[in-house]
Amino acid sequence: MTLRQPHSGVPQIIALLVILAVNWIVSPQFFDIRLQDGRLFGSLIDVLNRGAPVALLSIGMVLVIALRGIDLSVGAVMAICGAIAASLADSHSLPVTLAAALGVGLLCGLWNGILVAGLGIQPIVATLILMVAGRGIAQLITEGRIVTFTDPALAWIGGGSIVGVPAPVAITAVMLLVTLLLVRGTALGLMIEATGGNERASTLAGIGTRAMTIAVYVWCSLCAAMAGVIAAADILGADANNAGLWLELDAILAVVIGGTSLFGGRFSISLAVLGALIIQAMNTGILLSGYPPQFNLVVKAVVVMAVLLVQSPKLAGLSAALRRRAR
Amino acid sequence: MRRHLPVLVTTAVFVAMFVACSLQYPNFASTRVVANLLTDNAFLGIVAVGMTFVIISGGIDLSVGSVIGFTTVFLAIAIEHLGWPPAVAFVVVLVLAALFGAGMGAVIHYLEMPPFIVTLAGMFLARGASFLMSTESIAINAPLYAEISSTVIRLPGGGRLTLIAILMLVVVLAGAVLLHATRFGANVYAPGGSRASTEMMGVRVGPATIRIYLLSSLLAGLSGIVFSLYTSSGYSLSAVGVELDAIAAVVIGGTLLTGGYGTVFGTFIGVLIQGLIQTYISFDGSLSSWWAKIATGLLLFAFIAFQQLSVGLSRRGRRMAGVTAP
Amino acid sequence: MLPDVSAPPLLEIRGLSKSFGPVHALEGVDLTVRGGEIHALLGENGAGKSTLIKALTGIYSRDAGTVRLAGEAIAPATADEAVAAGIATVYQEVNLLPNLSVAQNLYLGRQPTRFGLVQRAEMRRRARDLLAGFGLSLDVDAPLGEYSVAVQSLVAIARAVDLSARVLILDEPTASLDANEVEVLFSVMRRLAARGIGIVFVTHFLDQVYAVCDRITVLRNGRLVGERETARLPRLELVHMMLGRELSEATHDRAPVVDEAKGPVVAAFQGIGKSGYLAPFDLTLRRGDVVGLAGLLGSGRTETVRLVFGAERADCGSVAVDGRPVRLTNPREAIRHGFGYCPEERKTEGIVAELTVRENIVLALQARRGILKPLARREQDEIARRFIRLLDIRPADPERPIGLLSGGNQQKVLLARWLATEPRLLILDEPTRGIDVGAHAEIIRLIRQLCAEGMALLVVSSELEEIAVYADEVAVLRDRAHVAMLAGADVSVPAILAAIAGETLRAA
Amino acid sequence: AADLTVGFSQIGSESGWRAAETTVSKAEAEKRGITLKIADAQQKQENQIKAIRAFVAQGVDAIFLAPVVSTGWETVLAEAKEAEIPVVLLDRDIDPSGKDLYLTAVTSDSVHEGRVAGEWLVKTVGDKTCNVVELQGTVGASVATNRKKGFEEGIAGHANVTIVRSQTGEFTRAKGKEVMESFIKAEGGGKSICAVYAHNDDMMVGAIQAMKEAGLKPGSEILTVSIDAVPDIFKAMAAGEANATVELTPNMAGPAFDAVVAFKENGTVPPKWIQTESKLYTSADDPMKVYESKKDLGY
Ligand SMILES: Nc1ncnc2c1ncn2[C@@H]1O[C@H](COP(=O)(O)OP(=O)(O)OP(=O)(O)O)[C@@H](O)[C@H]1O
Ligand SMILES: Nc1ncnc2c1ncn2[C@@H]1O[C@H](COP(=O)(O)OP(=O)(O)OP(=O)(O)O)[C@@H](O)[C@H]1O
Ligand SMILES: [Mg+2]
Ligand SMILES: [Mg+2]
Repeated sequence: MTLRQPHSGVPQIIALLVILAVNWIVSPQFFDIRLQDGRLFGSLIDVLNRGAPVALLSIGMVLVIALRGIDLSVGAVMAICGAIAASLADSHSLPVTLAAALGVGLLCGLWNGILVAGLGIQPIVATLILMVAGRGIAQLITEGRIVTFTDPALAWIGGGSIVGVPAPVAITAVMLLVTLLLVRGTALGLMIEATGGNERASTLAGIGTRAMTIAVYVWCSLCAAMAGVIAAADILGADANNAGLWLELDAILAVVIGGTSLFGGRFSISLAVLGALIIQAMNTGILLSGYPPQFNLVVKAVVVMAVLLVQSPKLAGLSAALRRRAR
Repeated sequence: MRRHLPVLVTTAVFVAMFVACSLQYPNFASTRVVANLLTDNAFLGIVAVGMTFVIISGGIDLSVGSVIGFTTVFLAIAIEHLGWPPAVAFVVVLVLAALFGAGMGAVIHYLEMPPFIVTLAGMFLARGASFLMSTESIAINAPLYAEISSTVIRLPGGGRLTLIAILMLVVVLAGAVLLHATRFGANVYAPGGSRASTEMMGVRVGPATIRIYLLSSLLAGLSGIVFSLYTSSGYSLSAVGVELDAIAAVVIGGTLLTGGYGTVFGTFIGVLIQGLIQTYISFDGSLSSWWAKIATGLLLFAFIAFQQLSVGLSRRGRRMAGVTAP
Repeated sequence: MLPDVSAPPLLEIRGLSKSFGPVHALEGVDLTVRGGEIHALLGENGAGKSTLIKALTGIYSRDAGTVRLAGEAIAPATADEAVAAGIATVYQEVNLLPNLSVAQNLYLGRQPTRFGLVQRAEMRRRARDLLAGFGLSLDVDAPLGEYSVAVQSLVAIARAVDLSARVLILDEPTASLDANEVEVLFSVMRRLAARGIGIVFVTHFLDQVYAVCDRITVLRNGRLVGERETARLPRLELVHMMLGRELSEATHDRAPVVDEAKGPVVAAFQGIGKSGYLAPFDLTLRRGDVVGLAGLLGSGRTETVRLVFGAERADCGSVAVDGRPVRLTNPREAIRHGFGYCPEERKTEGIVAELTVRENIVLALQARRGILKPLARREQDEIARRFIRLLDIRPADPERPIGLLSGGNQQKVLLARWLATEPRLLILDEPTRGIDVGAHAEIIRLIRQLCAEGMALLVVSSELEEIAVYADEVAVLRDRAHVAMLAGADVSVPAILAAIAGETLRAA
Repeated sequence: AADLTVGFSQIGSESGWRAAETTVSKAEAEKRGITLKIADAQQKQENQIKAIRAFVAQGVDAIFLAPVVSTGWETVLAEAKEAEIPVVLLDRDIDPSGKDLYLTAVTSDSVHEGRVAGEWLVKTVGDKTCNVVELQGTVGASVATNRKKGFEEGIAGHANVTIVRSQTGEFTRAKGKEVMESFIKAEGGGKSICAVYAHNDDMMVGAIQAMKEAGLKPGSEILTVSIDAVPDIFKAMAAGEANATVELTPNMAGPAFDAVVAFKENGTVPPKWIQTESKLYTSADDPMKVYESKKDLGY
């Protein structure tokens, strides 16, 4: 039996550094950063900025996965909330717009949570329902078109900056801190890990596993809602058809690259975010490389396997054994 | 009997839904619709059988859709551009698919990597490989293809039972026998219960895992052949997202995603239910694209909630019965 | 019936070592088993018994040492190679598959087949015959998980026995069995031994050792202490070998019944029951009192405590805590009223394998304090250290994942989890299961001490001697109903037995 | 034309243009009193085949098909033919082997669209050297392949115009923006880019944003040309941030309905190909007016 130990994060950091180094090789200006209209500008900033939505998703997703669940609906929730934000932005003030978008996100999470914790439906199926229907709801809101807006306040969320840091990056960082505080600053983290590790035992130990599960799904949807608002603000419009499409897979991938097992239990939020950055660094690298796009997926497959292989404890064990034998 | 309850409930729901549709649309209750259901979902039925094995063993295979896509492109290039006889191309592509699956199984077992991720990488890889072969759709004009697609058993009432539909039924049957009546089948259920226990009981999980993913990829390859017959072409973007359809079919069919429980027959019904929902929406035709999606989601929900409810109710009944029994 | 000593040993382990990182679980251990003997493998919790077995059967790779089976060196790398070599094993935690049917569990990997197809009827018939030999008549098509742990372990034993191996290893098979089942098991073991099979038997019940074993090997802290013939090893010396010190043998006599006034009632249950689960019963729990629950396997003891703890929702009856009526619909509420519950199924309902010993200990306390009042790390460390010392949990490392601890030590951690909440009513379901003699004595002492400090206790145990020692009252169950209540001087092994047997005898 | 029921197997709702096509089709059907049944295939050929089969089973009077790929329709169209239901292709053509299986095709020529875009660029830059970056559509989509091919044909023979970078923006704004951002960085801050060619307007709108955020001036410093002519690109044009777009009309169904009605009523067999115009719009075409005329078409 190999029981997983708390995460060190070393393999993830190495993976990120290696990918950044490769990016630097394919594109020598990769690390150049300058100030453009009061906003930091450069490929490295792109990695952070473009990685922000998936990073946000992974913050929520890691908690769901720690509870042995999964949330396939985050992409659809992004689309719904982006659509709401874009349709309200020009007629309402920013707080109202945001409250509406996030409020709907909360409802989506409540729905998922109740299906999972209340009705006992398997998470993947429960969230599949919203994944399918949710995109329809988003399209219903936009009637299939790209709803554009001009409200500068909402636009700031996508394109603005705070002391040079792009707003999406800042929002993600704040969200990461808040979540860390909520989870690690309280006993919630322990309880999530216990429940993910053994739900029956945790219930018998007096943990309110049901309420906690619902809350976690709500949080996950809130993160998705925020990501959806950012995605809409970024292109000054809501593209219900494509916003967040397949991002659930990227988010799950980020969580797994961050070392959290899909079988629940021990988790690390920061490493999940790091995982999201690893994925985005790879994507940006592919774009900078100038290879024809037919190669994108193959490169992605190889990099993902490589990153995970580096982490595999089994491989470490095997190579150690080989080294011992060689000696 | 009570162990088959989820499947029975699922079947009953399917029948009830079919009857409801027929009441609404007079042309619905025809051999044509039934035969279409089988033909149109033949490729899905075949991959879903493989997916059933994978999920029961506690794994998941996200690569199947891409393997189907890869297969169709490979066949198109082999037959059209290289001039291979279709039969040879079939065998070669099935061998390739099997090797691919075995490879994923080996990585999953020996490197102890999560199936979700390994097969996700497999999904990227297979799709990427088909892009590299050709990004254009290629028509397959081999006579065999025309022959196979024109060979149909005409049913009274306009139904056309195609060869691929029959092939799907055969695969479902064979899959059921393999899963439920062989040692290999039991070895599929075992790791779904507990991998460590299975190993301690002296069953080697490694070879079983490799075979399970091999089977899944092999069936995905077969499904790819069916898909290429179905569309007489090869296209790198074909069958995108089929893995999710297959997973949904398996789960609707009463298989637990955590592994250890499930049946092939249930999966078959799951496939038909999905087909039925789509047919219904086409028959209706008034739903705009978004309402169609919402309706699909709601039907899925209604269905699963109903299934959950009836299984839950009957469970309660069972526990009571258990006391009087010795 | 002593085996032929001159014959070459059947199984010969020499110099076996195994370490997990810094922990030396085994260091140069020898074990010799002759054909036709029953060989006890004894030692404290964490002595390395289970590790020895797993290193032998290939679950763990060994660091050093040789194994010979009938003179031939073997080195199984997986469990199936061990089986193929002729070693059948029942591991400590019931390691069968709850999702498969009983019959599939018995014949997994060796189902009778014809033309590649499993012959279900044949398999079912064989399964029924095999289980009949253990006095079990089960629905062999039902998933194994629907049966209790005891039944599961009997099935596991039946499977191992049926492998017709040359060596049979049983790691604490009797922990969850009652006296009847144990007798059946022993007769099976004797029969197998008579056929020349060598049996390795791990247990913490010394009576059982003296009842069936021919020879004894004792381990302590991963090292071999010695190998003796049972007949020539007095009990006290055996205990000394195991513990490395004397055991204060004060555990087996009943504390004098002091006729003091009964303590105040902590919780009173009236007519609590659930249809199809357990017939309604009354139960009164007082400060400083121990109520024992006795009965045969499946008589409804676990059901009783689950209802009391709110883990199962009662559909009739009333509950009063401190005289005030309350509703117990889930464990959280029970815990709020100061209840604690150590479940019987350690692996599935007790431990969170991945979490550390410290985290497992503080879990219930933290849940009771609520999410917003996290225990500071310092407090957690302090609590963990205190209980590790108090219960002598080994290794004494609070940061070890509990899944890596030996079974008995896991049990102690669970006890610590509840003691840390300072409950007013503690419910213990089989608290001494898998616990070594030394710790056993400790736990019984602890139970007494807790009572003296004013805690109310509700204890389920299959060991009647044990119950008779500490219980003030004993509720006897049969067929999922409470049938008798013994109190005061009536609490004795013969009285409990009589109460359990009463109806059974008439029915038979 | 009363009592006609037409089944329309639509590709999906992946873009604003597609939504407009659906809206316009509905409006055109209503105008003629035709019952239109639409099945959304979510970009999947198998779903389209299923839908066509369902339409046949249902016994509709005609089937419209906007094929997601060009190949693989023989079998199912043969079934429709056998059931004597005429099929009209919308928006895209299918492989020649299926020629006799459909009544007519109302399509634009996507290679031609690309060529128009390329020719405009060549004409506009004249003899100057011009480094073009290309935002491709979804890898494998036939429209993307054709628009790439057509553009390359359009600039062929003009060595001064070269495509220096080409990546997929998957037909979406967000991806168009992201890819353009990295193009800008890879091309030394965008200074060496002379023109952007995007396979659709949505990607171009995203790309324009990326250029503006990088401090570049699309429309003047960097030329833009894209395809589809959705309303938003005219807004950009009016603001001087975009230069040209090639129209793909969303009204494919109108001519198709006319052909079907004529065929049903008088047996008039329409020509095999009804080609829609690929009109080039530039900032000279009063973009605001075009915008106004298009903004309510459901884009
Ligand atoms: N997989 C493992 N990784 C690390 N340490 C382990 C592992 N398995 C066992 N140990 C350690 O090895 C020692 C011996 O454990 P083992 O399970 O063999 O004890 P045991 O004699 O069977 O005890 P018990 O009577 O409680 O079952 C213990 O200290 C335990 O913590
Ligand atoms: N010998 C047996 N044969 C068949 N079924 C049994 C046998 N013993 C127990 N069972 C079944 O196992 C199930 C669980 O019993 P349970 O564990 O609840 O009883 P218990 O009184 O707590 O006994 P214990 O705690 O000693 O296992 C019951 O449904 C019972 O019918
Ligand atoms: Mg042990
Ligand atoms: Mg019990």
